[in-house]
Amino acid sequence: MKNGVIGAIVVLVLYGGVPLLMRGDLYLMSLIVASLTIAGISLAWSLLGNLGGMVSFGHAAFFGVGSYISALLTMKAGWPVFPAMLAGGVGAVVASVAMLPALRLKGPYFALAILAYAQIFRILATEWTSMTNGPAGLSSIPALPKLFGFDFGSKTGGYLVIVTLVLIFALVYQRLRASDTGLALRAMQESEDATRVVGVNSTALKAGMLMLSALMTGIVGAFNAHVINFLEPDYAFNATWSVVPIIAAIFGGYRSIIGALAGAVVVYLVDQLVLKSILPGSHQIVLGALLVAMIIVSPSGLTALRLKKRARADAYAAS
Amino acid sequence: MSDLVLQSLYSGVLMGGTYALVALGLALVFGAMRVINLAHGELVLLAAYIAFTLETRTGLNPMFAIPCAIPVVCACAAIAYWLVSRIRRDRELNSLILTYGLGIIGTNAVLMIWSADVRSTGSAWLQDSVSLGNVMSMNSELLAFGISVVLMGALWWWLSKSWYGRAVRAVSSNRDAAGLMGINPRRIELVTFLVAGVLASCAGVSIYASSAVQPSIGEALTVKAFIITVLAGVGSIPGVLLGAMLLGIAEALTVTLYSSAMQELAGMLLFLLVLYVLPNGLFGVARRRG
Amino acid sequence: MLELNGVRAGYGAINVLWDVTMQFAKGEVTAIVGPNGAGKTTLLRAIMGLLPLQRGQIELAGKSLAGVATWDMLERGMAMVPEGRLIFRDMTIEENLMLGAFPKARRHGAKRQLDEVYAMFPLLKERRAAQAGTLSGGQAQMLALGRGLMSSPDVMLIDEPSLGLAPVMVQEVFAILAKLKALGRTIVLVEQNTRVALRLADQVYLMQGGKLTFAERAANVDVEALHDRYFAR
Amino acid sequence: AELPVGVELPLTGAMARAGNAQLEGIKVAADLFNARGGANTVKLTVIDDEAQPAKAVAGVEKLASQGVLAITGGYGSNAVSPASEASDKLGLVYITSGGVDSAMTSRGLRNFFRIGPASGYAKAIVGLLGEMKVQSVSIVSSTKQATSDLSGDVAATLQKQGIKVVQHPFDPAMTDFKPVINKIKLQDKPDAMLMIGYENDYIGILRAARVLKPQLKAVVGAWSLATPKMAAEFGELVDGAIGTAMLPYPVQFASADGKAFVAAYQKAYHKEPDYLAEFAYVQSMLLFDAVAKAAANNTLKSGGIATALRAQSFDTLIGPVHFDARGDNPAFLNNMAQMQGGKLAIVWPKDKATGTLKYPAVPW
Amino acid sequence: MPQAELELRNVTIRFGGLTAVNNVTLSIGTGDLVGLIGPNGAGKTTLFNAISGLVRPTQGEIAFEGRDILRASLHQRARLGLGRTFQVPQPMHELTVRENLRVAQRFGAGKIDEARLDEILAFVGLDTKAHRNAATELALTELKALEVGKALATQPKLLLLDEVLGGLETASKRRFMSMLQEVHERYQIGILIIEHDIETVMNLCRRVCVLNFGELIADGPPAEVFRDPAVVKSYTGEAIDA
Ligand SMILES: Nc1ncnc2c1ncn2[C@@H]1O[C@H](COP(=O)(O)OP(=O)(O)OP(=O)(O)O)[C@@H](O)[C@H]1O
Ligand SMILES: Nc1ncnc2c1ncn2[C@@H]1O[C@H](COP(=O)(O)OP(=O)(O)OP(=O)(O)O)[C@@H](O)[C@H]1O
Ligand SMILES: [Mg+2]
Ligand SMILES: [Mg+2]
Repeated sequence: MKNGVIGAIVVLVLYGGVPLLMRGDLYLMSLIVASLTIAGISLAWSLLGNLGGMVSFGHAAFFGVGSYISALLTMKAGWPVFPAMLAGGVGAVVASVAMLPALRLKGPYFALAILAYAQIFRILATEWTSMTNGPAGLSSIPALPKLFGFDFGSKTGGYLVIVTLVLIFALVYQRLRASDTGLALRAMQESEDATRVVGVNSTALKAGMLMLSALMTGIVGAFNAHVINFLEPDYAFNATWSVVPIIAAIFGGYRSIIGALAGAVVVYLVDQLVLKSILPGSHQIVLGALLVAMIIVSPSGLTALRLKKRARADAYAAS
Repeated sequence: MSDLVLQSLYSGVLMGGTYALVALGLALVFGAMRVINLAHGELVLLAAYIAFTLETRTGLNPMFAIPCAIPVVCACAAIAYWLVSRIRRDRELNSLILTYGLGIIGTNAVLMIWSADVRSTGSAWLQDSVSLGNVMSMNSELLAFGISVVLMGALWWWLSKSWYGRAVRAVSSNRDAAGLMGINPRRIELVTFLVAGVLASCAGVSIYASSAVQPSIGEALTVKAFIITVLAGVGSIPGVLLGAMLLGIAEALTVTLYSSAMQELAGMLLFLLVLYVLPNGLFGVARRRG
Repeated sequence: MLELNGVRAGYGAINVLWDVTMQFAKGEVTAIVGPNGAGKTTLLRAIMGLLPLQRGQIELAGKSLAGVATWDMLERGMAMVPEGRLIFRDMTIEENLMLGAFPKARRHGAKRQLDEVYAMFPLLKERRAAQAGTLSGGQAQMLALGRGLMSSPDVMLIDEPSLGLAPVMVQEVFAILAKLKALGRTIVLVEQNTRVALRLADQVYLMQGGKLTFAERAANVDVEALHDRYFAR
Repeated sequence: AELPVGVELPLTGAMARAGNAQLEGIKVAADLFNARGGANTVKLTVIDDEAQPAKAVAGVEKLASQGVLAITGGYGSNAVSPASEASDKLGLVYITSGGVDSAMTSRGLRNFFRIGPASGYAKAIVGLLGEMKVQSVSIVSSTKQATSDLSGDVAATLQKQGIKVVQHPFDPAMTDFKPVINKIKLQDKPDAMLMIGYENDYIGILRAARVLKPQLKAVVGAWSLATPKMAAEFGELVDGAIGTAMLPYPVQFASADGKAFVAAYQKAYHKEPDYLAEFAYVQSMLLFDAVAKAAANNTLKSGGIATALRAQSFDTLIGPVHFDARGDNPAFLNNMAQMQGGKLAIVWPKDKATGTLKYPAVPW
Repeated sequence: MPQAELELRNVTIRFGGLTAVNNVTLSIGTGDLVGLIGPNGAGKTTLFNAISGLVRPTQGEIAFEGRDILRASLHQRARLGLGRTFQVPQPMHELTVRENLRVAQRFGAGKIDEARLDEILAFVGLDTKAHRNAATELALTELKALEVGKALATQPKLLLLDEVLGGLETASKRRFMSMLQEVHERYQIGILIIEHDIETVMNLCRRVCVLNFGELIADGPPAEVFRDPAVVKSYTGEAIDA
């Protein structure tokens, strides 16, 4: 009940409050959209990491594939933007099928294998000039459309789309995590054989997680292409798409859904709005130091800080 | 075999030597602690810039910078270890993020101190070409290759034959049990980081002497080193050498026989291929199940 | 030799040992028995400094062990053969054994000691270059035991040495322990196989629910009576 | 009145060096403009795009929300392309020298202006090679956007002239160029080698060439090669190489405008200006004049700035600038300069030459 | 003679030059309770690994309920009704004791039956520790009990138990044995159990198979087997009378 009320308030604020408050400030709005884009990837990444036990360094692969497919479908095949975005997600899933052999790799081996795919895709996008226009990239990619008299291409429109996407992702993630499948996924990470001998088809589950994560990332990539209206291989497959969401997720606490979300928004906005204005030349150093401090002070992320304090208080009360 | 291919093989092997030198420190720490030090490339970079400063200030051959670079780089490595050792939970993942943060700090610190300009040695002798039959290389490359092989041999001996090296592997294999054997895991880990610092110093100076450095290459170096480490299999020194050579040769041959645009692609494909055929790397051992 | 005084220890919020006081005399074999979950393993871990003490102290030859790290215990002549298989799976069998003699003072005799261990467990010699991780359960147990012998410690804490061993091997292992006893070593033996343990032991401690509930010279203890005590409280 | 003008450049990140150099040029332009004592002065608002498209777009939007009248800057097409599109949507003039490729001006943007298209570089390189009468050229070019674009342009033109061309595109991550040079040496055997990349690429290529010593008559490069900095830091390695360069070194300007620029720059930064600063200076001066004109005509908000820019042709430090309907400056033509013993001599075109071409000449 | 539930024909397993299991032919009937003994390193665990799918035999055939299962993967074999425990306990990390059983039941048996879960928990004596973290908060014997619990939760037709009774005190051992007897009889679950304690084997099993150096050297009623000179020499060290 209480959760329901909080949920309703959050939704109301997200859909009503934020756009109304920020209506005039295009700059802030576009930062928020960019941070939510990161949040979307962050969620997809932590879903794979948290539930699938697979740490990926190459989510840029899905992001790039999704963005290119959607951009090309709208530009060359004349698809409407929203279906093309979905197709972008599906395209990322198809790309993830090529990665299935990597599922039997573990830990850093898996992480690097996915990174290798991101690089390979980037080079393919660079070299396949007839399709992707090579390094010159694609410009003037169609913006999000006007639908039902509402311009999704506006900043507020874009915001509403990405907020909706992120909320859907969070919901799917949450449902999955609470299920028995979620339990099995959690168990699989450290004890794969033990989980398999009780009948869990770990390969299929992992593949499922990889594909789901790819789908989410691909859709976000497609969204971004239609917001920035520009793509080139270096940009679409840039390591930032792999790294910043990880930082964000860890920062907020990648074991929790809120953590991945809040981490992205906080890291991005604080960096852009606060750090950059205080220390224009060296704000990245501060970001690095912040990361280091975070891992040492609260390795489970920002959102865990509060919980930990409470737990400690309980412990004192008990003794 | 045509001169073309021969030269390309030779270049590939020499390149592999440099790659191996960079990868060695990363592989050592990974083997000993299961920690991937994403700031390793920055340590290498730091050593390279120390060599640059020394060369421009004193005009000495940059190779002499190695003894100066070692204390500075090792001090940074020790700080990195101190931070890593304070991680309480989930060290494998958290150390990644922590060292990534250190890498960001490192890159930007180098950028602020030495600016974004491309730096490379001015020593003519280092850049001069030497020929070995029909194939040619720079003096500096041969030197770097020599250093790499010697260090690799020394490291291999240290890890597999010395008491200390055995302890390093023991800590990596089972930290609790190592304590019961009278091994102080923290000390071993610190020493590992310091040795990695020494290796990074040599690597940095060699790179400065044989090619060009820029603050942004730190990350690229880490990724290459990481790939070689994984190719090698956990903690295997011969694996590092073989993996680095394979990578160097594959890159060079791709350029020669196909196209230079595909060089990176070749490296990545080789990497995936090896991993899919040998999921534990070239020299990794499969574990008994059940 | 080794003395425990009011030791209280456990795992974070779960406390296991409740004020345990015990003495282990020099050159004697002391058997610690008790039902599962009584805290026997926890006791050995606490002695070795693997768990922090909440209360009480431990003394070795009159010197307090407070603040002594696990890895310094070996220098002081104390070694533990852990329960389960805390072996170095990624290293060869010989390397595993050599690590048993890691403390500086023990290194020079290591080669000779190695031959002795090989003589006790020929199987280990046969597989000396194999990865320890490929050993079977019982073989790993032998390796752990052999590794414990490598530093020829004055005080040996042994947790369930017979676990997973075939009957012939159990006899061998106890023969080895008897030999150690004859050499004047102090042995703390946690063993579920009470019958065999009692044959070797000089002193018996019974632990139940984290407490010491019965102490007696082994000669005066009857196995059946001891088993009956497990449930009488 | 004080007229606010926005500056959007990569001041940190991968492109930081170029971005900062351009910022210096822009600041000098503003100082000189304000010192003229006209009716209007300009006030700069600077924003760092970190060479990232999303941040470039956000930056433009931020500038717009702060009320700037136009934007100067932009470096690297991955930032320039989306940023100029965003700026166009907001109705702000965006003038740059940092995006060279041809597609950039065929997007139908009304408010986009660019002073130095790739064609100006291509023409200069082709012109020089033509004068050398080379029969065959091997092009080593980075697969980055601007470099591959230029390389394609040059190759097509040369081939049309019947010159044999072999292209060797390479990934920007490449560090060891010996296999490429070896191919050039043993397979292509060209008269000249053309390098199109960035500083670190040139160093790597020249290093490898020095080792393998291919039989060439000339080594030609594109931007960032013939600069005072390269001459100072890598003297011997680059000596004899030829690259595009607006300015000779030591800098000499005949025009008063040019002299004023160099003096102001040296005063502010205690070093010689490079071509990046010069481009930024030129584009910004054009913009400031146009803004002032629009302010005078009271057409600031009704497209007056763009109209003023399109209205006439200007004589600038980089030669004549005349914007066509698409905002491009097709008249742009770069110079070629040769490294000669630590100095830079303009050797092409003839009418701008400050020294004589040494040919054949290679750095090894 | 009842139809064989598990059939091994000429199974050989090699690791490099080491033959861990050598040409073993064996069949376990529906509802049998068979002991598998042998010296350390005889190949018992390896045989289990082959049956449950962790190790692929170098040669030979394995059939379960008449079907060839050599190609079936680990989880498929579990769902077919093969439950196993690990000699070195492998709890599912991150999960509590109860969640461990829950996953086993959900994926091995196909549906959740909370009552049955509680029953199993009590059965193996972990009801008071149901909410402990399985991987980090249990003693060794408790981990072994959990192994059995997990295997039971998958509703197996044949249970492969690898030294689950080792390290148990006498009373617990008796309780565990009667529990095994009970599941065996009540649910008609076949059991193949590896055990080193001869007394236990004699009490529990009506049939004993002996492996030595990978070879099956004896197969029959305990009384007979333990008198076999080959078994005495390699395994027990002294003759044992029933
Ligand atoms: N890591 C741990 N965290 C929390 N509780 C633990 C942990 N290890 C053991 N325990 C608990 O401590 C108690 C004592 O365990 P211990 O392993 O010392 O028993 P033991 O006497 O050695 O029994 P066994 O005969 O089973 O080996 C048990 O109830 C067990 O559940
Ligand atoms: N993956 C492997 N690689 C190499 N050797 C192996 C492997 N697995 C098992 N072995 C060897 O096969 C033999 C049989 O091992 P197994 O574990 O089956 O023995 P066991 O009969 O279960 O012994 P124990 O009673 O000690 O548990 C042993 O010598 C063991 O070292
Ligand atoms: Mg115990
Ligand atoms: Mg076994």
